[in-house]
Amino acid sequence: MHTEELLLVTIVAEAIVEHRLVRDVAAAGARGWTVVDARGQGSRGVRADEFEGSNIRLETLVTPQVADRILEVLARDYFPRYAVVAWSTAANVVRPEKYA
Amino acid sequence: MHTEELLLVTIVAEAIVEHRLVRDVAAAGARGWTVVDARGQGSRGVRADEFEGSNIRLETLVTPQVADRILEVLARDYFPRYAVVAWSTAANVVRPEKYA
Amino acid sequence: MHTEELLLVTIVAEAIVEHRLVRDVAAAGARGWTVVDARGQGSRGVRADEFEGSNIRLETLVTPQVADRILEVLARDYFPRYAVVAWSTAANVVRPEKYA
Amino acid sequence: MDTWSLAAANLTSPPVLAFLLGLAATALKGDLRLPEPVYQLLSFYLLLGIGIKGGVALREAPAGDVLLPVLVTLALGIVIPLLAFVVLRFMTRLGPVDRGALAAHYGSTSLVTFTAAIVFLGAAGVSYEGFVTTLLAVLEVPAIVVGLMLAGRHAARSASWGESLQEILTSRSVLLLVGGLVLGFVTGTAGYAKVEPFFGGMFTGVLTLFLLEMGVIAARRLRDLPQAGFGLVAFAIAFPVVCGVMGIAGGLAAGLSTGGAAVLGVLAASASYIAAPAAVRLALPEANPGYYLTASLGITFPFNLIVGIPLYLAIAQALGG
Amino acid sequence: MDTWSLAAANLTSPPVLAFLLGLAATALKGDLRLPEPVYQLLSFYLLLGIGIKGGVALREAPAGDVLLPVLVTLALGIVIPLLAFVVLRFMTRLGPVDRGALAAHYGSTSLVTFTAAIVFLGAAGVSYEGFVTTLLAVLEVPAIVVGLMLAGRHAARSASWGESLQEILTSRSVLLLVGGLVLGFVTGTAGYAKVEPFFGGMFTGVLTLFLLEMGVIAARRLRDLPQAGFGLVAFAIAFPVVCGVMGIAGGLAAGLSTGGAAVLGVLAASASYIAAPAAVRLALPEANPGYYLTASLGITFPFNLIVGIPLYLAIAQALGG
Amino acid sequence: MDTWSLAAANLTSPPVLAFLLGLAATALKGDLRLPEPVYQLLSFYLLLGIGIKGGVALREAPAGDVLLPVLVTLALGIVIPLLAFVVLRFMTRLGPVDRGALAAHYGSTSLVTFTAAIVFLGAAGVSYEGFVTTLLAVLEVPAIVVGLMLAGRHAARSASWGESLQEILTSRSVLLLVGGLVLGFVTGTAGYAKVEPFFGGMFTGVLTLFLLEMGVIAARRLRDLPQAGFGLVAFAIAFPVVCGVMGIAGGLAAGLSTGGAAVLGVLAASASYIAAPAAVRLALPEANPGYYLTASLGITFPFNLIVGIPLYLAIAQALGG
Ligand SMILES: Nc1ncnc2c1ncn2[C@@H]1O[C@H](COP(=O)(O)O)[C@@H](O)[C@H]1O
Ligand SMILES: Nc1ncnc2c1ncn2[C@@H]1O[C@H](COP(=O)(O)O)[C@@H](O)[C@H]1O
Ligand SMILES: Nc1ncnc2c1ncn2[C@@H]1O[C@H](COP(=O)(O)O)[C@@H](O)[C@H]1O
Ligand code: NA
Ligand code: NA
Ligand code: NA
Repeated sequence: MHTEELLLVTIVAEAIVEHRLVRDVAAAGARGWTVVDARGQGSRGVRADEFEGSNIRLETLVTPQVADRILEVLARDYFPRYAVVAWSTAANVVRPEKYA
Repeated sequence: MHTEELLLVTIVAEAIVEHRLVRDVAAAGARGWTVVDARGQGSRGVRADEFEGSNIRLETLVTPQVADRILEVLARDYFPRYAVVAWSTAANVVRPEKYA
Repeated sequence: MHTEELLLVTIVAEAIVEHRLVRDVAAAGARGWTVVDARGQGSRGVRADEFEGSNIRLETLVTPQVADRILEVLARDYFPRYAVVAWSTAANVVRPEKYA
Repeated sequence: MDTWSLAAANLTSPPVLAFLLGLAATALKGDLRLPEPVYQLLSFYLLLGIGIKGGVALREAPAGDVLLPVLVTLALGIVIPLLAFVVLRFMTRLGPVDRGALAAHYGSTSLVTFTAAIVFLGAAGVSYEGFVTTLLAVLEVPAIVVGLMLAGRHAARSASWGESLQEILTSRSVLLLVGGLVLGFVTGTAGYAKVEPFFGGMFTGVLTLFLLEMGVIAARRLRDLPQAGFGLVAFAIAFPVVCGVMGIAGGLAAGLSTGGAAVLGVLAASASYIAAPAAVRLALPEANPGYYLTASLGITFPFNLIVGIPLYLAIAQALGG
Repeated sequence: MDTWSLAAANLTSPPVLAFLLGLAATALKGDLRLPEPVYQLLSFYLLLGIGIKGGVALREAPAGDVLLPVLVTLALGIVIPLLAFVVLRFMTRLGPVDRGALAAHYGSTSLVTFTAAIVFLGAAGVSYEGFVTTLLAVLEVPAIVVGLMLAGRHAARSASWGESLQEILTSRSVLLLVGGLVLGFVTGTAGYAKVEPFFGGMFTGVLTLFLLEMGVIAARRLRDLPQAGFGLVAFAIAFPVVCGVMGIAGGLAAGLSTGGAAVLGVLAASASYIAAPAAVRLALPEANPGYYLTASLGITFPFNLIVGIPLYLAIAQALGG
Repeated sequence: MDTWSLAAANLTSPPVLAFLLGLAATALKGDLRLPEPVYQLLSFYLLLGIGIKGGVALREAPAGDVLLPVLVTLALGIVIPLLAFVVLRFMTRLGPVDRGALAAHYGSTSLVTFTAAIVFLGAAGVSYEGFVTTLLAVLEVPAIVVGLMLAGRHAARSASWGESLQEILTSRSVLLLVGGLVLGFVTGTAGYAKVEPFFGGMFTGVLTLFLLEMGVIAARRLRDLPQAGFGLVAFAIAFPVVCGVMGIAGGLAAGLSTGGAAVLGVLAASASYIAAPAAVRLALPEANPGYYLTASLGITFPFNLIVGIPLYLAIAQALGG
């Protein structure tokens, strides 16, 4: 099966920013994303909306260039303000044309 | 700690196919899997059951041969018909005998 | 964007051990973690609390040393007793100082 | 009450207003969607409750009164999808697979439309046979099978017929409806009395909450309207009215009261959006949900809820009275 | 009512029928499982509601009437697990760890069985002491401790005793039951009146929904039946009856009414499947859930629900009346 | 009833006791948190139900009686945040961003405090104008805008004003409350009767469940108390009383009854913890939730619930009677 390597960028963030995050990830060039409700703890701890209580975990398969743009947006607009963590891993995909 | 490298295949699919997908993944040789409820957006968009509304995210640790078989089944039976996305990453496991 | 490689350790376990697992992962040196509710099947099958029914999926970005300690704790205290599966993958992070 | 005051009473009832609120909130880009588990609880409650109440009523009904309406309903479940398949050929340019999918939806029926009709009749003081829920259960499945068969000759089938049929018959909505009917039948009036505050008293309130959600979902569906095309929109409004008249006439012929015939009209006119979409998506993945969901959920459902229900009662009163 | 009509009334009550519906649907491979959060809401509601009503009743009861039944219940909570541990030695080939786990389950008690009994007595018009909920709370914990101690001598303990005990005492079911008792006691009849439509009126309906889910879960458990073996199946049916008689006799001796003694019989006969499994899984991971869950949930629970409840009332009437 | 028996009746009502139970259980390290979807269902129900009942009442009220109270409420929504911003300058060392965030919270209002007050007045037999829900809706939004403006001059804004304002106006709580008001207004008494068992009868019970959850959340917030500092704690107790008096005086001046003025006092005194935190977190991420959530949710909310509600009624009776 022919596969190609892309990057899987995973972002964990407080739930309240979901809407904006999805918009910004799309604006950075991602063609799709998957979101899951999560909970967690990190160094920051305090969360605004104890009520929503939760985090979200977004992952998006993208090209390295898009991954870079996403991380830049995160570094500029999210890391200083919100409880957000992000990482990327290498992933092999079938149908690579779907993601670029 | 002795670890061995396997493949972690992740599949995001519309919720309605969960039952069949699990059956097919098992038939392809996977010895276990983990499913999480998810939501998302991709290039296709339209989902049959707005009601279930959601996707599922299935991941399974398998040998490269099983991974190949899973991707073949996906390419043949799922990609042309359903909203399904899949990727694989390298993963190190303890107790590799559990997965082969 | 400057990134550094760390390990992403993922643990799938029966829900009832969540509280203890989080405690032990933190004790092993993890600085944060993300948990998602999951379901699944493996070789063991039987689950004590059919009621909670579910598994959890915990992931934590850590240094290789912490990853080793976590896997040791799992091998000693969890694998023999509970339905637990774990794997690790390489992940690139921005702000590596957050995780060590 | 005359037709206009019936229509006004329907339009200002809490369930219908809640539906409009859901539509409006979504148009304003607000998010009033309840979480998935809550949605499932509400639909579980409605299905089981409708089933139980129907079963209790069925027990009181003489078997002779039930047989003919059941046969008429079965006939509707076979004729309506065939008719839809043919009519769509002329009204739209859709291929046989999409037409079969639509036939399955319009032949089957909608629990929530039925429920809203029941609540409406109750409020309007119109009596009807309690066993109409049995007709709902009878009408739900056959049309889906007919629709799949019509389309199936033209589609690469992804699952065996047996598998698809079993999935329909053991789907949650069929099991809860039929299970509730049996439960209600066995427990009878005395047993039901103990759960009446839950399944009876709260019913309209839960329906109100549920219809708010339906408004949100229908509003999202309407965004796909341009894709559907004019022919399909016309079909989604005109075809239910034709089916409604067929249902009413059949019901009166089978000996149902005016109210009962109106309910059978609603059943015939309403299009499925739970059982049929799931079955069609699995058995006919080539069919485009942008057609069948937009038509059944985005157009026919609101039409029936707001205009159709009082209209079918008025027609039943005109024909029957 | 004589015993047979009591049994028939129980069997055709909505909660029991819903349980059978859940069993049947699962046998037909249907999926009627409600989402986890809904399940938690329903059990939260039942636990808190039972607690509150018990607290309201406790306040009305003279302290003298309560003391002796509480002491008898405590005694049952210690004797029953010891007895189970010994009896299992003869009826099965299970080792001490599995026998300790089973002892914890059979010594403790089942909220839903208790609740079904309360609803049954209410429908049958049999009165009982309102403070029996206190006995439920008293019986829940001690047997788990005894069972863990019996097994613990033979098991590699994974958690300290203190940790396990704290987890039991602050478990959701204990907190809600005891918290509800206190809440009901403090608020009294006047305060309760305001929440009666919610915690009282809806109660049987919610129980019906919950038992449907229990049917689904029990059906899944029954798949493990072959693993359990004949001895364990026999134990899961015979032992509850013995405990039921002990509970009834003890209750009558402590001055309870016929109805109250029947309830204590049900409490003694029923096996835990919420508090005990969680505690046992954490403190005794070596014990096989295929034994303790299948026995308590797959066999004893349905047996008590369908046969046991009217049986214990008949025995109480025979002994007490 | 005199003040002390009112206070005692409040303290022993099921909702307040449930709040204390949630606090106590969390202090004992128990976990009584309901799953997120259930929490959302309960708040959805309370918001919509309050809105509907308010709308039904609004329809009955002469427009002239409503206008003046609405204007007074609007004035409170502008004056209170300004006052809070200034007072905090003297009572704490917080910077302008945190003070603006707190101003938004204390100027806005708390649905659950309002609801508990309504239930309390009902139980105490004190009548009030049904349209006070309109005042709740009026008071919710403006203060948030004022607070954000006060802070915004000092903060790096992360989102445009337009975006933030739109998010507030289409937030779930505003949409449900205003949507419910419209729904209730249109459907009127006759329409409401059909959903009364659901939105009326069950209301206090659902509120009880919800307050149990609030107790759990408030207990967690109290852990951040040390961070808040003495000045903020003093503010969180004293400022609501001042606002309460302002609300009562304004309400009486606007022609409200004693009960209605007490409710406006509660509205003025209570601090938002749903709408305001969400808006502030998005528009003012630099503000520390450890201050605004701990103050509004950990201190002011319990204070109002336990002490404030009967206190404001007593003040209203003293001033108005
Ligand atoms: N090392 C980590 N591994 C996995 N998830 C993390 C880690 N650190 C933080 N998180 C997640 O990111 C969220 C925000 O982290 P923080 O900003 O550090 O409070 C937490 O609630 C966790 O869900
Ligand atoms: N690039 C992507 N990265 C992550 N998830 C994706 C991506 N594209 C699609 N998905 C997921 O796959 C589902 C189906 O995608 P599609 O078939 O493109 O509509 C979406 O709802 C997403 O959850
Ligand atoms: N090969 C696998 N890939 C992914 N998840 C697995 C795998 N095997 C087991 N699991 C998960 O781990 C849980 C416990 O597995 P087990 O101990 O084998 O029953 C299962 O319920 C699955 O959620
Ligand atoms: Na139809
Ligand atoms: Na017992
Ligand atoms: Na205020």
